[in-house]
Amino acid sequence: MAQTDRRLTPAREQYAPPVVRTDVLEQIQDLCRAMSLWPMTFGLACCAIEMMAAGMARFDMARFGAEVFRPSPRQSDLMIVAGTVNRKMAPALVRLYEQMPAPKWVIAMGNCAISGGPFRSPGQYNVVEGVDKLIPVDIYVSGCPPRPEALLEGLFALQEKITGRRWWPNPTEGMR
Amino acid sequence: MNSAAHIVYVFHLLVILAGGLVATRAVQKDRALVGLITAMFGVAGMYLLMNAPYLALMQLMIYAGAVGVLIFFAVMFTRPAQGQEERGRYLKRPLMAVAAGLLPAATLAAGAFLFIRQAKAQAPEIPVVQLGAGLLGRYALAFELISVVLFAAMAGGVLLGFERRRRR
Amino acid sequence: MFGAITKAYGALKSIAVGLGITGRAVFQEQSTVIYPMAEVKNLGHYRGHIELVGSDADPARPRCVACGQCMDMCPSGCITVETAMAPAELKTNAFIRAESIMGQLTPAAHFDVMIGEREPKRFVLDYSACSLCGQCVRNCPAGALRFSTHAYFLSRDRADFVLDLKERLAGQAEQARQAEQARQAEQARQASGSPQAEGGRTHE
Amino acid sequence: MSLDTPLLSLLLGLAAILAFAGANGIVLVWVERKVAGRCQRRPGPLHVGPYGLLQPLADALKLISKQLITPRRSDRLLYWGAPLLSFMPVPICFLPLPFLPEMATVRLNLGLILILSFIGLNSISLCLAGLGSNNKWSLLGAARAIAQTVSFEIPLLLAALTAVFMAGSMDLHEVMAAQGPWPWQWFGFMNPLALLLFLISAVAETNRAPFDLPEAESELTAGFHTEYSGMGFGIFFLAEYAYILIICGVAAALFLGGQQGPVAPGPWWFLAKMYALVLLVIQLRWTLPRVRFDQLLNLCWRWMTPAALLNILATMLVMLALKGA
Repeated sequence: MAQTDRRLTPAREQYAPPVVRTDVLEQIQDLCRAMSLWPMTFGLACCAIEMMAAGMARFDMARFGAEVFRPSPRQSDLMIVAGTVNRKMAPALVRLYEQMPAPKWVIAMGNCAISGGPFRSPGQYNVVEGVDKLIPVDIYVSGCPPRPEALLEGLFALQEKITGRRWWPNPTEGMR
Repeated sequence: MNSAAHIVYVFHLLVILAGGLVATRAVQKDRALVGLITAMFGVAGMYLLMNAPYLALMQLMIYAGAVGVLIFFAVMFTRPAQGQEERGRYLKRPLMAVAAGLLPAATLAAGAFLFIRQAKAQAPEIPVVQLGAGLLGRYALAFELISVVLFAAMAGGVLLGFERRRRR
Repeated sequence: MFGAITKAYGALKSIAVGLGITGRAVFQEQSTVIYPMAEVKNLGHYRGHIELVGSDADPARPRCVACGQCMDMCPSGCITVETAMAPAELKTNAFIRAESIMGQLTPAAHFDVMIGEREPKRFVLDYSACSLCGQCVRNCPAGALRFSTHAYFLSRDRADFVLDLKERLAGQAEQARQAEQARQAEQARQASGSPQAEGGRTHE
Repeated sequence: MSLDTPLLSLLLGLAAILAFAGANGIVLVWVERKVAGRCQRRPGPLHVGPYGLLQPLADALKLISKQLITPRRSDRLLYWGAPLLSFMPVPICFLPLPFLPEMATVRLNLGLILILSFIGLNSISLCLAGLGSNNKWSLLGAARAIAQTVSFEIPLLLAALTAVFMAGSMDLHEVMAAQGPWPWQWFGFMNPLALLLFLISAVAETNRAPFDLPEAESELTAGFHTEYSGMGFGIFFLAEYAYILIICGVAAALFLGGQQGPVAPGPWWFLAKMYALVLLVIQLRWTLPRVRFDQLLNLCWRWMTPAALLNILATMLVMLALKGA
C-alpha cells in the first residue's frame, strides 16, 4: 500500500529541450504534433475494445491522423492507458512510457485508469489507484467504458491542450 | 588516364584499404563485416574505373548483396554476449594472417609480372554477350572449377560446423 | 504436378476474391459517422453517470429522501450522501419501504422512510470509481436517481470527476427554466407573426 | 557513367531525383492511408487539410521534431548508419528507370542489373539496423529480412531474366522497345507466369504485407526498426516507399510495355502503369493477412523457384521454336 512500494515507482522524465526554439516554429511544430498523434498499441482491459472501436470504420480515428497505432513505444506519441492498471503491470507501463521519445502525452481512458474505478477499495492489494500515480496524465476520459466518441473527444481535448484551440465543432457544448 | 581518374582511383584505393583495415582490426564481428562490405564497394568502384560495369554490378549484387548478407546471418547468431568478445593476443594469429595475405598477393604478383602487358589508357567496354560467350565457351572449364572450389569450401564450412557442435 | 497446379490456382483465386472484396468496399457506402460534424444517433440509450431527479413540485429540489440505500448498494462506494433534516413544510405522512438486496436475504433489513422528513445536504458522486452497474438506480425507493446521457465527460483534472449531484440538479433546473422561457418567448414571437418551421433536436 | 558528364547536370539530376523520391514518399503515405480506409469502408485521413492531404506533411514535420533516442549499449555507428544506408541506393536505382527519354541521365545497357543489385543492398541496411539496435526483436527481424530477401531474390531474378531473354537486352529502354503498343504485345501478356512471379517476389523483396515478416508487429513489436524513433524511422519508411515505386517501375517496363501504349505512347503510360502497380501492391497489403515464416519460405523454395526455372526453360524453348520456324 505504501508509496515506497518499488512496483509503484513513477516514471522519470528525461528530456533535452530543442536547440532551435522560436515561437513561430514552436507553433507550427505543435500543430503538426497535434494533428499526428500516433497512439501506442497498448490496451489493458475492456476499455481497449472501445479504443479499437474508435479506430474502426464507424468512428475512424484515422480522420484526425491518429490511426497509426505503432507497436513500438519509440515511434508513438500518445499512450492511451485503456483499462485497469494492476501492480504487476505497473512497471511495464512505466517502462513503456519512459521508452517513448519526447514530446509524449497520456490519455487515461476509463474509470479504472483514472482512479482504479470499481476496484478501488480499502485494503485492496492489486490495482493501482489511478495511473497518474505512475505517469503524468494529460487528459482523463471517464466512463466504464467511455464511448468511442468520448475517446475522440479526448483526442480533441489533447489537441486543444497542445495547440491552445479546439479545431473541430463541439457538439458536447450543451451536454453538461 | 586523366587526373580525375587518378583521384577516383586513389579514393577507391583508400576505401578498400580502410575497409580492409576495419575488417581485420575491429573487435566486434559486425563492424568487421561492415568493413568487409566497404572494401567490396571499393573493389566494385575499381571495376567501374576499368570500364567493366557488368563485373562491378555483379560484385555488388553477389558479394556485397548476397555473400555479405549471408555472413551477416552467421555473425548474428554467433555474436557473443556483450563484453565477452575475444580479446586475446596470440603471436600465431598475426603470422598466420600475414601468411594468408601474402600467398594470394605473391601469386597474383607473379602472374602479373609474368604475363605483363601494356596497360591501356582507356580499357574498352566488353559487351555482355562476349562475356557470356567466353564464360560458356573458352573459359568454361575454369569457370566450373571455380564453382567446384566454392562448393568444396561451403561443404567444408558446414562439416566443420557440425564437427564443432558434436564436440560440445 | 496436376495437384500442384490446382493448389496454385486455388491460392491465386483466393487472392483475387480478397482483392475483389476490398476493391468493392472502396466504392461502397462508408459506415463512418463523421463525428464532430455529425452527431451519433444512438445516444438515447446510453446510460452515463447517475443524476438526481427533481421533485414534481420544485425541479431544483431532489426527490431524494436521504435513506442511504444507494450508498449501501454501491459496490465501489462512490456515492456519499450527507443527510439533513428537511424544512418542516415538506414533511408528509407517507412512508415508502426501502428494501435492499441484502434485505432479500435477511428480511429484517426492511425499513420505512418518511417522505420529506430528511433531504440530502450534499449528494456526492465520485464518478471515477463508478462502474455503471446501476444498483443505486434500481434500489432507490424514492425513484430519485436516473442515468444521464452525459457521454463525453472528460477533463484535464482527476478531481473534476467528483460531482456534487445536488448542485448539478440545481444548475439543470435553472437551465431547464431558461430554456422553457426561451421557448415560450419563441412561441409568442411565432404566434405574433413570421411562422417558422420548427427544427428541434431530437435527442435529449 | 563516364566522368566527362558535367558535374552540374549530375547534381541537378540528383536533386531532382531526391525531391521526386521524397514527394513520392509523402504522396504514397497519403494514398496508402486513404486506400486502407476505403478498403475498410471508412474515409481515412480527412480533416487535416482538404481530403486529409496535409496529413503526411504533419506526420513528417512531427517525426522531424521528435526526440532521437540511441539505445544504451547499442552500436552508435551501425545504428545511425543503417537508415542512411537504406536510403542511399534510392537515387541510383531511379537512374535507369525509363521515365523520360532525356531524364534517364545514364542510359546504362545494364540498367536492370544496376537496379536489382542496389535494391539488394537494402537488406544490408536492415541487418545493420537489427545488429546495431542491441535489441532482440530487431535482431530477429533482421534475421527474417535476410532469409526472406535472399530467398526471394532468386525467383525475382529468374522472372526478370525471362523478360530479358524475350527482349535480348538488359537495358530497360530496349526491353520496352521490344514490346508493342497493345496489351497482347506486352511480355506480361505473353508470359503471365513471369509477371506473377515477379510481382509476388517484388512484394516479398520490399517487405510489404503479406510478407512483412521483418516488422511483424504482432510478433516482433516493430521488427528491425523497433528502436528507431523520429526521423530514423521516417527514413526507413521513405526508403520503403521509394523501393516499392522502383520495383513497380521495373515491372511496368519489363512486363507491361513501359512507355508503349495504344494511344499516344510516352512516359505518361509508364507512369500510369507504375502507379497502377503501386496501387495494387497497397491494396494487397490491406487485403491479405500476413503469412507465417515457414509458409513464406515454402512458397519461395517449393513453388516459386521451380516455377520460375520451368518458366524460363519453357520460354527459351518457345523462342527457339519461333526462331526455327
